[in-house]
Amino acid sequence: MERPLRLVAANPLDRLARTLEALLVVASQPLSVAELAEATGDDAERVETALGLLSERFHEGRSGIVLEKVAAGWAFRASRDAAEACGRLFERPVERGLSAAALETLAVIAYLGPCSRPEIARLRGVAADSVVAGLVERGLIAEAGRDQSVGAVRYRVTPLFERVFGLESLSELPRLDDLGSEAEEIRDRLESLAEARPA
Amino acid sequence: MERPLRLVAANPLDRLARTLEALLVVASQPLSVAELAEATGDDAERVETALGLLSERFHEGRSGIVLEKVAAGWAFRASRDAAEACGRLFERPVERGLSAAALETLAVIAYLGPCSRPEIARLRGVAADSVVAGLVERGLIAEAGRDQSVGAVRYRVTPLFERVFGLESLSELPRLDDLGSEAEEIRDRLESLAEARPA
Amino acid sequence: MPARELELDLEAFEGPFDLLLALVLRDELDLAEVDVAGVVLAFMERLAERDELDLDACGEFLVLVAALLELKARALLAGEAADLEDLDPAAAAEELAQRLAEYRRIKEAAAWLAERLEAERERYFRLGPAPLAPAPERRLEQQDPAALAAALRALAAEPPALSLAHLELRFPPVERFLSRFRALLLRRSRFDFDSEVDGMTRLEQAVAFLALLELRKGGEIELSQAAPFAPIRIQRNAAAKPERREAWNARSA
Repeated sequence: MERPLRLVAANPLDRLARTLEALLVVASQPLSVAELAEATGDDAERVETALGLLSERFHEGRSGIVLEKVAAGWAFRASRDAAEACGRLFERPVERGLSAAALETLAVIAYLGPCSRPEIARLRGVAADSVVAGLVERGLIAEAGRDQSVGAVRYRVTPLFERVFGLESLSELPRLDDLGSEAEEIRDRLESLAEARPA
Repeated sequence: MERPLRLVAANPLDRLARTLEALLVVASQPLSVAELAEATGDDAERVETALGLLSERFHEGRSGIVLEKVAAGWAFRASRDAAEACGRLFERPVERGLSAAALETLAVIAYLGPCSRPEIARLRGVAADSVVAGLVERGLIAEAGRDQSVGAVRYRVTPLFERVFGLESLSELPRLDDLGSEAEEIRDRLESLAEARPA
Repeated sequence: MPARELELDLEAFEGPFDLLLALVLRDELDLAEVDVAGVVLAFMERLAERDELDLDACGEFLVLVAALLELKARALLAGEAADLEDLDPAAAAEELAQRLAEYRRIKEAAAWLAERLEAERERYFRLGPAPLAPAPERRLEQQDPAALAAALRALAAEPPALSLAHLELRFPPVERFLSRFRALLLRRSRFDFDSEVDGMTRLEQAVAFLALLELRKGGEIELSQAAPFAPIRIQRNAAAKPERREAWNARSA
């Protein structure tokens, strides 16, 4: 058994297979034979042969990593044996709270009405892109058309937001009379503060 | 050779290793031993042993998929041999490198822990705003609450930072030499400067 | 155009004023070689090119030039709470040395990171979810709407932090000098700036000068100077009556 193993290691096809492994473990979407051939600088036929070798190695029942051919190309997935463990990995524990950045951003949108990222960034004094993206991903805010003047996408809070905060509607938000009775008044106040703050 | 292989396959540790493989190939960030233990329902010690087995198998030069310990967890990456092929298909997280200002800002945040833009500006002697925004956008730093006294947003480095720089944890950063002779040298220079100048 | 963008063409330095300050703070430029008077002249020349006096630009310039002078006097780089005026030269030198050493260390750390980044160039890993992985579901515990109100209230109450905070200067309010000069003008129709500010710190002198510009802008006084660096003469403008004006200080410039 030792001898053939060494031969395989020296075989350029095995080398190609290792490069393919590497590409597939970095990819965030399935890779086509054409893409793999281009990346490796090898021809499609040899790539197919190497993928055949890899399919043998990364095979259901034999390995936790399984090579799968789907419509868009080739990709690694977890073996079915590991389904239960994967389920536990992806089922995140219920989170207790939101980050300060997320809470501030939600508060701005909930109290002031639909806002664009530039507006949120100005009011908070920090870039809002990643926080907004995170809140969209969690379904707590959603797009609500575009700002009339600048054309930036605006965001509103979602029904999920209301459920999470136990509100029937936004009119049930705690009053902020000390800051202003109208959303406009609060917005003006935040804006003048934002201007005073060093950029 | 066939027999021992079958025995290994029947070994529960190998089974655990396969489950770990499966988890690692679908995870979107490094997984800690604790997370792996929880997902597999196995104990941490056995998980560590199985990870040891996998490290042997998924080793640079031996496999296109490499298992590495990084950012307080374990993760797969592509082997260095495949870097050229990867470069044709994927973007690096820090594709165009980082400016001197960005590296200094990262150094301040990585070494001093969460700090705000004014603090960074004080240490670097220049405003840090656009640099900080750029690093947030690249995902290398993230907001970490607000400063208690001034209310400025503070920033910390992210696990992506550790991963990009190949650090197991921030404690791997080299210890900066104590001021020692350098401070003295600067002081001497200042004093001679003062003497050279009239009043 | 803000004063910090003032283009300088000095013997030791060519470029915008704020870069000069940055280089000085980072010890990349020998302060002994910087001709502060040259900086002032460049600014005055630019002022002369304009018909109107840009008070904001003046304020900023004076603040920055005061910072430079303080630096040059080795009394700038004090700790957050230390009173600059109380620092003796030895303590100031110590402080400056500490601060420069601190910056050096940051530069070293940055250099280490740069090397590391270069060495890790060949490590590719997946960014984002795996192609065939299930989408993780994030669930959130019931939240208290009071937290939203508190977050907004905190944002609305946030005290404005100092700009130029890294220069760590304390600016006496211009208003103080405005009242002082107005009181003086009630008693005397003319006085000499230099003798009035004699004994003050450079910073106070700078802010006092700003107050003069403010009075001149309001037509309350006329300024004259026989030659560059000669004493500045202040003459009450007969047409104007001294009056109280809105408080204004260097920080709001």
